Amino acid sequence: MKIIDSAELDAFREEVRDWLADNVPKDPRPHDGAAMRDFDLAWQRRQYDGGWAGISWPKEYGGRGASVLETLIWHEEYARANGPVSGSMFVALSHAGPTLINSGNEAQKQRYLPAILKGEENWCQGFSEPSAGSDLSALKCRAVIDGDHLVVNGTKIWTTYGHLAKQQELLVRTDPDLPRHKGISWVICDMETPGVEVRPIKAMSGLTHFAQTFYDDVRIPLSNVVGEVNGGWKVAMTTLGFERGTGTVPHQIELSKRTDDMIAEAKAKGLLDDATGADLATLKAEVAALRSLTVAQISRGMSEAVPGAEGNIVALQFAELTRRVNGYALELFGPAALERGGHPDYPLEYLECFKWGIGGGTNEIRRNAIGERVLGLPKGPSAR
Amino acid sequence: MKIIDSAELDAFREEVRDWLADNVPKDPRPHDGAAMRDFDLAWQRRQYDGGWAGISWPKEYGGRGASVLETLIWHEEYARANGPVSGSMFVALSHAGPTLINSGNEAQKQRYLPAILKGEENWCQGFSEPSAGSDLSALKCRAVIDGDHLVVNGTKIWTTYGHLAKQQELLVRTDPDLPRHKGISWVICDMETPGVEVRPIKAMSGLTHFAQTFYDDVRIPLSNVVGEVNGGWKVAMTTLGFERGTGTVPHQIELSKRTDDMIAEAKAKGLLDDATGADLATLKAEVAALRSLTVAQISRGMSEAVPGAEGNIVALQFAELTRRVNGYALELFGPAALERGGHPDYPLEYLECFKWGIGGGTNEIRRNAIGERVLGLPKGPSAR
Amino acid sequence: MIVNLTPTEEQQLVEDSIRGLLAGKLPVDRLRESHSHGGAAERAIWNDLAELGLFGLGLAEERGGIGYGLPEEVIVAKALGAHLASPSIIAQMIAVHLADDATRPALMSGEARAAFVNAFDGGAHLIDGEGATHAVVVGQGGVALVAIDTLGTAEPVELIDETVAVAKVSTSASLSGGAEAERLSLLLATYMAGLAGATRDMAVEYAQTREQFGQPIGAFQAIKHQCADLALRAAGAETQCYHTAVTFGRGNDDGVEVACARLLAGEAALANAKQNIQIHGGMGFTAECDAHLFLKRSHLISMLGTSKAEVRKRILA
Amino acid sequence: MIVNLTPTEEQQLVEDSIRGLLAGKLPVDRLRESHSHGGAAERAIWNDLAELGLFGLGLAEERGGIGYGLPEEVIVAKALGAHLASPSIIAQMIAVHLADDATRPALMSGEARAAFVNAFDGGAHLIDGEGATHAVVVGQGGVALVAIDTLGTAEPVELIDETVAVAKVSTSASLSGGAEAERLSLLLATYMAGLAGATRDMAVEYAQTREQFGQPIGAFQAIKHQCADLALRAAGAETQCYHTAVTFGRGNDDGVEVACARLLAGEAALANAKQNIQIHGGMGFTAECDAHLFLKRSHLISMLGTSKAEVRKRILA
Repeated sequence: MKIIDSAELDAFREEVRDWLADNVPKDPRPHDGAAMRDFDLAWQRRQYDGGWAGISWPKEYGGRGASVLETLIWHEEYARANGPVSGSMFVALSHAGPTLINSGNEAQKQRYLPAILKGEENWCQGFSEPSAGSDLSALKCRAVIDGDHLVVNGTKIWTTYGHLAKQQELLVRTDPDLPRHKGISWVICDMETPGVEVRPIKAMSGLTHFAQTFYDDVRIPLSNVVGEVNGGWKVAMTTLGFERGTGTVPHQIELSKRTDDMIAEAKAKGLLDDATGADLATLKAEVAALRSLTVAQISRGMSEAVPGAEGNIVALQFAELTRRVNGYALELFGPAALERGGHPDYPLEYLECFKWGIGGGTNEIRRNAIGERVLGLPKGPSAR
Repeated sequence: MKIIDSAELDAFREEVRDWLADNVPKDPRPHDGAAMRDFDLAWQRRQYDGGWAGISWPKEYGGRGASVLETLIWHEEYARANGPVSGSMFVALSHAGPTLINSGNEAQKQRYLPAILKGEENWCQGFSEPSAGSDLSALKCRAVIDGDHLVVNGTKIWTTYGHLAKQQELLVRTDPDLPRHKGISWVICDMETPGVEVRPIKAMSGLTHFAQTFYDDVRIPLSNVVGEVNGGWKVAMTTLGFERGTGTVPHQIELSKRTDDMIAEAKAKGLLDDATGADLATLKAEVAALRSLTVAQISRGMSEAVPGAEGNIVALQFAELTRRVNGYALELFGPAALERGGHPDYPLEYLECFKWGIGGGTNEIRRNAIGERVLGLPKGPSAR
Repeated sequence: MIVNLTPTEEQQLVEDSIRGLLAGKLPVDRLRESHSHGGAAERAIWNDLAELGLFGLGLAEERGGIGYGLPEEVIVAKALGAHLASPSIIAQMIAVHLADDATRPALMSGEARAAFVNAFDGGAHLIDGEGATHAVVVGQGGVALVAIDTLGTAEPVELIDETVAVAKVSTSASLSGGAEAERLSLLLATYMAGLAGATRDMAVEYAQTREQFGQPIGAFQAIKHQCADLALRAAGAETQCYHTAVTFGRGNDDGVEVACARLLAGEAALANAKQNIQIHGGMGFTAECDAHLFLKRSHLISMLGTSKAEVRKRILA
Repeated sequence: MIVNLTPTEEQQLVEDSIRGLLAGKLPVDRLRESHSHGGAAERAIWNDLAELGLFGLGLAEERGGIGYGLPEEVIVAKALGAHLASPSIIAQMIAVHLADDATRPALMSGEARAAFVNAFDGGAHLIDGEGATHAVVVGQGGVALVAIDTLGTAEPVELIDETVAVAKVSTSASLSGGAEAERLSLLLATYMAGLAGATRDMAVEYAQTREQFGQPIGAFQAIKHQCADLALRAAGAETQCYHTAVTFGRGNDDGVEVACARLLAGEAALANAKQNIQIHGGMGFTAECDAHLFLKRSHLISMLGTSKAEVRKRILA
């Protein structure tokens, strides 16, 4: 437990701050659609040109190769400078790219990694299926080897920005006779391949963030398989983030700002009494806890290569707290806060935040993981 | 949905009220020990002499034979008159007695029922075991038939007032080779039988409410078996309360009074601000919900003979709410409220109320029951 | 006073007929089509509602009403909530109580139409106002019935709930409390109890049918216990609304009872709506699933009229 | 400013030595025997604690202290909480910071002894005061160190926590806020984080070993998810205390950070203690199981000094 101070880090922070001050887009980021995707790609390109793309990616693959501390500084300054969310670039930068770096062959790395960093191609994830939900090992999307191709049939759902992505990291079942966790392959699927059909799904906020994808005899070259055929589960499970827990820093700082803004607005509007004060103080304390939990997770990341299951504690705290904070704004500011289109658009922020705790691991799955993997409790009577 | 008004009921209410006004003990009820038991027995005798014992028991077994509405009126007036809790008479009046009426033979009824109503004998329950907990069907306490006796060996735990009771309703395993729910017998055990040893267990409040009982070659006449040998599960499961949900009325009224007293005290002490007001208003609303849920349960009891699983909703609301109300008093009234021995003794009331939600069905078991028996959700993957 | 909360045969008939009508004409999934929004589907059956006697159900016969009471009105309000019916139906049910002798017949027959105006500090929202001749203005101070043309110019605005049509208006109506304001508050509470019950039912049905890890998800305690909590909240809200309706004017402190009903039902509607979304997982987050509609409506109605802070103050009054 | 919350090697040594001492001399189960109550077991090892350097751990070397800082002090405070150590040890740790040059050496050596006085509206409680020469008086206004003979006559009283010896006293000490008052508040918060962590560990161990329906109860989601919530609350409280200790005096708003720590840790200690009792079922309700001791201590410490209402006000200050 200590403060880390160094002239080098201070200098790095200053460099980051200066660059961001000059480069963070002034225009608001579009909420969804192709305009949003184009915005994200352009911003990625700008970071690339500035030498900041892939902040934590190894240098040999075009990244900045920043240390955990530098990455943390980057994310802190990025959030303070109101840098846009990575959005439709998120999967490419934080999941598909790192997976390729860990498990891809050299040809795959050369083909796909530069295109990510330059903002030429974004990615989406094809893991979940309608009948499998949280249970990845039950996936049914089928791929049969035909010569030097895989032929894919099936469907994937909850694919974030699937309708806006160029590439997809796709899990398919290549051998249905093997046990559930075997017989799965991790494949790169170009979303423009014939037979791929994407149906956008509107979220309850009115925005369209995700899609269902249908595969009808989609032919994918075998050379697009990452790792071994039937070895996809291992590839998926060993995907290491290079960010060591720092990736959640922007969300945490954003939520902290939002809470402080709400308190300031309550004061300004004369809405702060003992009752709202008690509620707001509790929220602010929980936000402080989220900050401290995040710092603790990053601290572990400084010494441990593999991120521990404790990350589920941070994620759970964030998912539940963001709903409480955004929900409280509606209650606090009364009927006027129910109006759409304001700044902030309280209903939009509120409705959007339900995705935390559902996508990428429900709160229930996270509580299972905390119980089993952090606390060492036994698995449940059935599947888990 | 209607108000039930009748001159007969009004007259009955007046009769109850008058009798209670003249007869409810003025002395405070001792908190535990033999003094408490003797108090409970004496009060039972007084009710018997007044013609009020066994308010809802059938007349043929010495009860008052009151209708559901009359029973409700009795409980309402009883609570308003600050009538003492039935305490060490509870099992005899609300469980063992009704079971004997339903499933006992004539000799058993004649032997045991009058002794209950006259306050001569109180009962305890010997169902739970250290290794079985909530899972009654896993009970191990063994009974072997030897001539015209059962010979019992084993142990029972969480026996409320086991150290103060004269008779025990005891579940024993008479045939270990039958499936778990079979092979169990329901037996009347005189607590003074040689080989019965009782170890009182102190609760966290400092009071001694329950005990563990050890059975070492305890010989019980076969004539003490209620129902069939090996038919005890059925006997235990078909125990019908005659009170049709009215038995919880005193608790509900008591909690309502306590909440109103707390609000009045907060006002008197100048502790009512927007924050405490918000908390207290929420508690008062939840108390109102408990009242309404209780009324709904009793309303069902007016037309349905078998109490439904909805009783678990009332019990769960009570168990969780009583902890909140009693816990809030400690917070509201500050360090002075941590002192023992006052009137009310806030810590004692608070610590005692944890028994709700643990004894007689944990909150977890009740949520299972609501899910499965009220809502029709499937049983869990394993046993439950 | 002994209260029996089991519906009488007559009450059961009232419930069956409103539920029958709503099941046929206002199924929740109508709201997936925007042409049913803004109370359009309700306007199409306005005459049916009038013929069923909804407008004047609890009004005394000597005032031209059906002569039932609050218990029958809350039965209807709960069904309306379960079907996400336009709040204007509740407005109309209240309007007949507020109207003078000259106006009342037209409201009862459905010829005149009411809609809610939510008057708050800094503005006012007219809800589903198309075709309305009258506004039931609600705010902290109580309620008032005014002619629609007393409102300032209407400027459309989208609220969190896109299935209602809202316009910013202005009003100088002077609101008053009393029994009719309490009646309104209780009907809104029961509407929200209806929302809470509907999300409980949705969640339970999904938990019974949706399978994961080879089991219906309702077999898992995490989901089962959430469903139990949904049931607990819905039952508490509903029984409190019913109990208040039955005992209204019979010696209880009606203001306190109504305020308790309002607080419980508002919390139950919101909490159940959120939990229902969570139980539906990814599906619950989509616009295709009806779960979000209940969340949005819960926010809308819980902010109609008396604020939560004011409700809590009344409970301790 | 970058914060690393992983203990340094030296901090790990501090933690290991205090934990080693407490495991040997102050196991929680000592409190099953009343002769260990009232700080008796602690008094028996007072010299060991002094030799370990506990009294003056965070005091600058130039003032005669060990020269560590708040991070090391909170490591100790957390261990003390986990062992339900007498609050007097915390009082002594604070007393050395408050004492003047003349008094300090005797407090550091353990020759002089401190105990807490909780001063509240309407009274004051001296806690585990036997043998104390000084009182650390805490209340809404802050803290003060006074000689024990400045307190009015002591009248024994039993509090909710029967494992501490309490006497009603009176005091006219004038309390002051500032850095030392914040330090005290943070140590008490961390003590409570220690309580919360200990009940998490107790619950998890029980859930791993206790079987029902043929499974360890921790395999059931109802219990597993409760344990996850225990872990979440304990981690939030602990990391906030640690973060506050590390950053103290480095430009954050220390008052706000300490208040957040205090609120989080108080809630975590209480909520975890209750849940731990629930997870232990019937056993948890008995005096024989240690679960109740944590509940009682949580109530005691959460009411020591600043009230919850005041803590919340400071968070928004």
